[in-house]
Order: sequence, then C-alpha cells, then structure tokens
Amino acid sequence: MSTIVKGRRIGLNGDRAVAYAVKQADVDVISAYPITPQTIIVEALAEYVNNGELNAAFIPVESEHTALSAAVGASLAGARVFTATASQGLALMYEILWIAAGLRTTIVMALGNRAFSPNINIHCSHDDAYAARDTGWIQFFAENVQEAYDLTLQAFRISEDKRVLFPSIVNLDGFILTHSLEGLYVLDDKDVKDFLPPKDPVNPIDPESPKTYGPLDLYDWYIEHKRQQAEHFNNTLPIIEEVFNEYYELAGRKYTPVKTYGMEDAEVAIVVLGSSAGSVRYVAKRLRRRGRKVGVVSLTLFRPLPVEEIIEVLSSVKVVAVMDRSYSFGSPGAPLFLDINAALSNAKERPLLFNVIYGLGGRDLTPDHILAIYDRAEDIARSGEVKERQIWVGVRG
Amino acid sequence: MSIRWKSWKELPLGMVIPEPATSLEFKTGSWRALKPVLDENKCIRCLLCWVHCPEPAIERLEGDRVRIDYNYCKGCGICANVCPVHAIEMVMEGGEE
Amino acid sequence: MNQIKTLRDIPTREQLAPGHRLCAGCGIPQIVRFVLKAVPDPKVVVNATGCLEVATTIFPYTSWKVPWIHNAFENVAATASGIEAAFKIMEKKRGRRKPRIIAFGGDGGTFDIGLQALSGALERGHDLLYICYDNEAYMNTGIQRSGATPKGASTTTSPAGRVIPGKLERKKDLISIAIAHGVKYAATLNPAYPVDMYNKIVKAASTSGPTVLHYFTPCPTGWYFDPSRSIEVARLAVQTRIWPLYEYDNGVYRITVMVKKPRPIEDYFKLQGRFRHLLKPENKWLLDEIKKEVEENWNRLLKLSGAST
Amino acid sequence: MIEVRWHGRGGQGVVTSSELLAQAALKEGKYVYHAPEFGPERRGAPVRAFTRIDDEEIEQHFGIYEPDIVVVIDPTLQSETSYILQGLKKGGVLVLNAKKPHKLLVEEAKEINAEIWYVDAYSIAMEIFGRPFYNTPMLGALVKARELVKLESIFEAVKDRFAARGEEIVENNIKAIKQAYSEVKKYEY
Repeated sequence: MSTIVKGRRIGLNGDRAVAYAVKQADVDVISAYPITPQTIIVEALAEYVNNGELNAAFIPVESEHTALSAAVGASLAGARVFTATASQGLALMYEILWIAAGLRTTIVMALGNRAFSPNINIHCSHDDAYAARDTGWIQFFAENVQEAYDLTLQAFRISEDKRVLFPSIVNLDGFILTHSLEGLYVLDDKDVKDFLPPKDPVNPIDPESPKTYGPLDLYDWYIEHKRQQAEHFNNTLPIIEEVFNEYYELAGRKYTPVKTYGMEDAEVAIVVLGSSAGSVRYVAKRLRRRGRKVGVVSLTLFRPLPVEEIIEVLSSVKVVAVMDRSYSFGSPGAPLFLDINAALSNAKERPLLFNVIYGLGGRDLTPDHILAIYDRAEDIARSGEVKERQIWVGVRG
Repeated sequence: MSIRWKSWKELPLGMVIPEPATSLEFKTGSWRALKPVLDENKCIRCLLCWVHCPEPAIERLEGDRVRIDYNYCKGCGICANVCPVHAIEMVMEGGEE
Repeated sequence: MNQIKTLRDIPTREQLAPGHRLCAGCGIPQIVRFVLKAVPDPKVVVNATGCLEVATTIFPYTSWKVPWIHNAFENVAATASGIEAAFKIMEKKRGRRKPRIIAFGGDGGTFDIGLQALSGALERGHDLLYICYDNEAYMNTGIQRSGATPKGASTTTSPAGRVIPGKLERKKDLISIAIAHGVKYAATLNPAYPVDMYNKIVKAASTSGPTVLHYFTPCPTGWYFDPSRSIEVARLAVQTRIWPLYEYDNGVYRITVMVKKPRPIEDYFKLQGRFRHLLKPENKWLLDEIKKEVEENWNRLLKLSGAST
Repeated sequence: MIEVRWHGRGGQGVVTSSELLAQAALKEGKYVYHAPEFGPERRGAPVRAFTRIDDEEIEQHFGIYEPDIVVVIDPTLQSETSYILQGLKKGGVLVLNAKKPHKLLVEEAKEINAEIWYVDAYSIAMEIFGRPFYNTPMLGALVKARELVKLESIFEAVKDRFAARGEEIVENNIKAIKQAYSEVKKYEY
C-alpha cells in the first residue's frame, strides 16, 4: 500500500479510527449496542454526538437485534446509517442481516471480529464475518487501522451508490486491530465531504409517494426477487473498484479487491484475511530474501468474492494454503477454503490446495506458524501430494 | 400498476411494491357464499355497517347512504348483524338475483 | 385532531384498500381503518409479522395507501424507533418533514417475541403510536397460545384436554407494562365501541412520546364463532367486564365504558368454541377462578380510576 | 525495530504509558503499533501492554515475544521474575519502578546480561500528584535508559492526552516525567 497521502497522520486504535471515519461521513443515525471488542466505536460516537461534534441521532438500543432493526428502518427512511457489532451480537442480528440486504438498505456496519461462544471468548475469530457471508452484505476486511478507516469511508460511498444499494460490513480483527493503536492518515473533513456527499436515497419512505416495503412474497415472485438481488449484488464488483480508484485519487491509497505480494513468480502461496495478512507478508518477505518463491494473497473484498482476480493470481501457483480463522463442522473445508476452491474449480490450471485452521479465539499467529505453513506448501509442491486437506496450527497437540 | 412482469429484470427494485392500494386488483368478492342485500327503504343511515365492515366493502355516500361493493365483500355478515333495523339481509350467493 | 361525538363525525376517506385477504369477519381492519382515519397525514405504518401483515401485503398486492414497512416479527417497535429517529434528525438537518409513526403488532409480536423491542422503544421515548391488535393467540400460524391468550382458552398449543382444560395461565397486563415504562397515554379499545375507540386514537396520536393502544380483535377463525357475530362477541367482552374499556392519561386512570351490571361471563364463553369446555361441570373450578380474576381486575380499575363500586 | 513490553496492574495506566510512547514516536514520523493485552482483568490484576516502534512500516500483527525493553510500572511485581523477564533479549533493558531492584530479579537479569534501570516513581508520584500515578514518570525513566523518542515528543503526547483535564494535570505529568528522567539510575552489578 502506498503511503503518499493527503491529510494528517494521527495515532488511533482501530475502533476509534472507524468512529472517526463515521463522524467524517456525517451519518444521520447510529443504532448500536455495546459488545466487546467494538464497544469503543459506539462510545466514541456517543461522545461525538453528545459533544455536538456530530449531528446525528444515536439510538441506544436494548439489543443487537434492535440495533439492526432500527438501522433498517432508518436507512429506508433515507438516512445515512451506521451500526457496529461483534460475534454474538452479529448472531443475534442474523435474521435482520438478510432483510437489510433484501430491502436494499445502505447500512454500514463495523464488525469487530470475535469468536462465537462457546466457550465465551472476546478475541478474534472470523466466525461472525463468515456467518454473514451469504446474507447479501458487501464485506471488506481491514488489514490494519489505516484500512479500517479508509474502508469505512469507502463503504458508505459504495453502499449508497445507486448502482449498488447494498449494506456493507467492514471487518476488523478483534483486539488485534480494534484495540491496537497505529499511525494512520486521516482526510480533511472537506475532502471527505467531496468524496461522500449527503445520501441521496432511492425509494425512501415518503408519505407523498406511499410504497410498501417488505411484503409477503410467496412462490409467485420470491425467486424472481432473489434472482434480481443476486444479479445486482454480483454487479457491484466493478463499481467497488471504481470507488477504490476514486479514493486513490483523493487519498493516495490504492485499494484492490485482491492484494498480492510476491505473486509474480510465487510457486506456493498463502491466502488469508484480515490482520494476519501483514504477519504472513512479514514472513514471506524474509523467505523471499532467501530465494524461496513464496507469495501472499489477501482479500480486501470478501463479498462479493473477486473470483476472476483470484483465478488470475492463483491458477498458475503450485500449492495454495488457505487460512481460515474459523471452523466449519462437518464440512470439507472452512469457508474461505471452500470459496477459493470453488473459485478455482473451472480454471484451466489450478493449484493443489490445503486448508489451515488458525488463530481461533485470539490464538496468536506467530512467525513460526507461518513458516511451517510455507514449509508444508513447498513439501507438497515437491511431492505433488496433499496428505492432509486440513491442518490446524498453533494448537496444543 | 402493471402487475404482470415477464422477468425478474422488470421487477421493481428491492422487495418493494412501488404503488399504493394495488390490492384493488384482487377481488375478494369471489370468497363470498352469503351475500348482503341492502333494503335502502329500511336504512336509517346510522353508518354502523360502514363502520364495522372489515374490507371495507361498504362505501359511505352522500347523506350517509351506503353502498355495498360486491367486488370485495366476503359475505361475513357483520353488516347484517349490526344493522339495528334489519335493513341488510344475507342471502345465498347466486340465489337471489 | 378532534374528538368525535357520533359515527357521523368519522372521516369518510379510507386509507386501507379492500382486496386484502384477512378472514371474513376479522376484527383487525377496523382498528387499521380507524387509526388511518384518526391520525392525520403525513404518516408511516410499521407492521410486525402477523395476520395483518401477511393478509394486506402479498406481493404485488398491497392494501395500504400510506408508506408501510414490514421488517420481521419481533422488531416492529425497533424498526419504528429507527424510522422515527431518522425522520427527526433529517427534519433537523435537511428539513424533511417528520411524519407520524404508527406501529402495529399482534399479540404474539407484542406480548411475547416483540416485548423486548417494545420495552426498549418505550424506554427510549420515541414519538410513536403503538397499537397491539390482540386476537389472543398466534392466529397467523394456526391458533397457538400466546402470553395474551386468556386463562381457560383452548388453542392448538393449550388444547382443552382431558387432564388440562386449556390455558391455565393468566393473560399479561399490557397496559400496566406500558405504564411502568412511563408512557403518558395508554388505553384499551374494542370495535363494538367505535366512538370510544376513535377518540382514544386521537388522544394517543396527539400525545408526544410513545403511546400504547391495546385493541380487542375478535377472531372468528381462532375463537370458533360465526363471522357475522364479531361485533357481538366484542361487545360481550366489554359487557362481561372481561375487556374493560379504560384509559391512562398523564397519570389518571379512567374507565371509559362503565359496566354497572355485568352480563354473565358464560354468555361470552358460550358463543366461542375456544371457551365452550369451561361450561362443563368438571371445569367449574376454572370458570370460577376466571370469574374471580375478572372481578378482581374490574375492582382494581375502579380503584385506580377513583370510581365507586 | 524496537519492541517494548509494559507490566503493571489493572488501573495503573499500563496501557496509557504504552500508548503515550507510541503517540510520541508517531510524532517523530515513526511507525508504531501499540497493543494492550486484554483478558477479563479488572483493577488490580497484572496486565501488560506492548509497543513496537520502527522507521519502516510495521506489517506484522503477532504478539511481542522477545522484547528489547521491559518496563515494570508496579513496584510489587518485581518478584515475579520469570513473568517479567520472559523472552527479554540478551542484553535487553529492564526499567523498574523501585527504590532498589529486587535481589532475585537482579540475579536473573544478570544471567541474560540485561541492563537494569530503576527509579522510585512511587515517591515522585506521591510528591507531585499526592496519588500513586506512577505510570507517566516511568516514561521519563524509559527515555533516559534508551532514547526511543525525544522527551519533548513525550511531553507533546502527554499534552494531547491530558489537555482536556486541565493544565495542571498536564504540567504535573511533565514535571513527574522530568523528575524520573533525572532520578533514574542504572544499576551496577
């Protein structure tokens, strides 16, 4: 990522960086319930509102279910809306995730990624992000605090684009990013205003033009509605890239759905989401200095999955390790592994793949773990044989 | 509203019915087994039938006269039941006219 | 917004179109029609999942002439909260006029699954009119018991069996729940008393902050009576003191339809299949219990309203 | 790259110190990562925080296992030697809030050839604040031991952080940092 930038450099933790972006986005309604590790976001926003720094309605709801339900109502009313949650909170919102997307709301949600219970844990897994993968929300993964800020701003712009009209989730790893402070460049308010003018809602609730939102929809038209939603959702990819480019022009930071390192000549690659991408790259850089042809692929955009780009960067590699910070019981792979596998399924050439389960509940992904994964990938490249489709790293065994 | 779209491509955006009162195209009068028949001569224009009709299929006209809209009347018989002067009689559908 | 004296004063304009698919004889449309008449434009209706929702909006048909939003079952008050908050801030920031926000929920969506969301909305003080249309069971899914099902009623999940004769638990007291949240206006409504009903809607809608109306909805399908007798059944509920009509207005309770000489409860029960088993001799104990509780409730309201017995 | 680990107890400002160090480094154009360690700890329980400072972009997000410097804010934690010295690099730096270093700690630190710096931050805090706010003075002691950032940058960070709470708080903190800076001593084995 380039660091040529406009704006000021300040130090914030991930949660505060998101809250700062939300303030600059001049949201109308914040509807949220406290849950670790995103609580700092809503605290910061409540502070902005109560200090008169942000002219917004802060709805201090009684549950996450209501947080998202109220957000749906507010978004349909025409407001720019933000919410934030994590883990169990996302699970409690679950049914409304589908509704928010189907009703084409433009809510932006920060998800402080955290493991599902049991056992209760407040640290990072991607269980919550994965739980939302099929619901029709655009999903971004931030690798660091800068990205959490940038992606939040871009998410509003993307969700509210009249060619998009889908809600967005900005994932940031619980504690690793939410509570950790890094330096980041923040834009001037004026630049944000230019990039993100007030929401111009499509089909808002309007007594002058009464519409019926969310009617019963039986076998007569339900499938046509889903077909339409699917088409529109899949069509968002070029628009997301367009907004990424505009943001690049504004901020000097270039986002791409797929981020790569060393993939020009990599023979083995790791595919990973979130804050671990940097850790993997850190190790990969050191290995490449020693002549090992390793690469890193991280997804800034998880939904819609940038399939063509994935094929482009991975099809000529010999072995790919797909890292999942979650587990899918009884499935032949965890969600990212399944996605990558499916994306490559009809590629003319395709690598051998294996799935790495790591980091559940905040277990640290150390350089040793990453090294071991690359070692294994290279072994497989040599032998041409995947003995274990799925391995766990960093687990006492 | 043209309710007959040919494809999902033509559907209104999102899960929205963009116009009000399209149920007027759905004639629930076909549900009726018993039919209320109003004797205007007996009617005292108390409006009770109009007030209580669930559809509403009873229109309030000038001078508080009422008219039954058989396109929508499901024949529940509430109007006949609440009428204090028995100006509405329920008859078998198809039998009377 | 004016109080009315006779039925003639009720506005003629309808904002609920026919062509909906509620059962013949259903009591729900009457509250909807009245609310739409009594609450001035601009207004927005938010609707919980339930009979009213499924029967008035079946894509591509809608009976609504005002903006109408359905989100899910348990979150009508939550959705309404968001709409209210959004319009309030947008009025401030961009001058978009805030409409009145009306929420409809059935008894399941209000007493049970939606109670938490309702509690939250009332506590936060959103400016909205909440109406529970209470047909005393989950009618939309086929007559299962709810927290609003009255003691003694037979439903598909509290059937009048050989050992247990229907529901043995009391109905929750929604108005007291609302009042406990500090709402300024709450009232019970009954379709057999249309002027009383209309005027209470007007009062609720003219009160700022959240207000709660609890409407008795006769349900011929779930209560097993002839649809033509809907209003008769509703009137009997009031006249037996089973459904007292009263209001709570800024701290003052008032019984709005005084029932000096109540009709026997049996008159109400024998009209409905759901209660008929209570008239069997072996269930007299339950009938007696119900009678006692109805009387206690009436006396409680008399006391609260300062009326003499 | 420099990695610092902070030790203290919940409520002592361990996280604040680590954050202030990161903010100060940031002011000098450096790259930083500051991470508090979070469990279910409440006031009084041992807690840690981590700071990474580098001239290059910091990409890695894994934990700090082999710190260059360990700062112990709480005077009573000194005896937890293995906890405090865990992973400290050979020849690393140990900065203690202590009237004098704990004997056992000295012995073990010597084994890894660690430098020990110590200051009675408790007394400084009691003298200046009248309360045991000894987290900020430890920044002064740290900067004396290793000039990771300029003292001025620390003062700037302190100003940003405490400005809203009044000038006196800012000034007292700066005073305490300065005092610790001048009073901290290197332990001679």
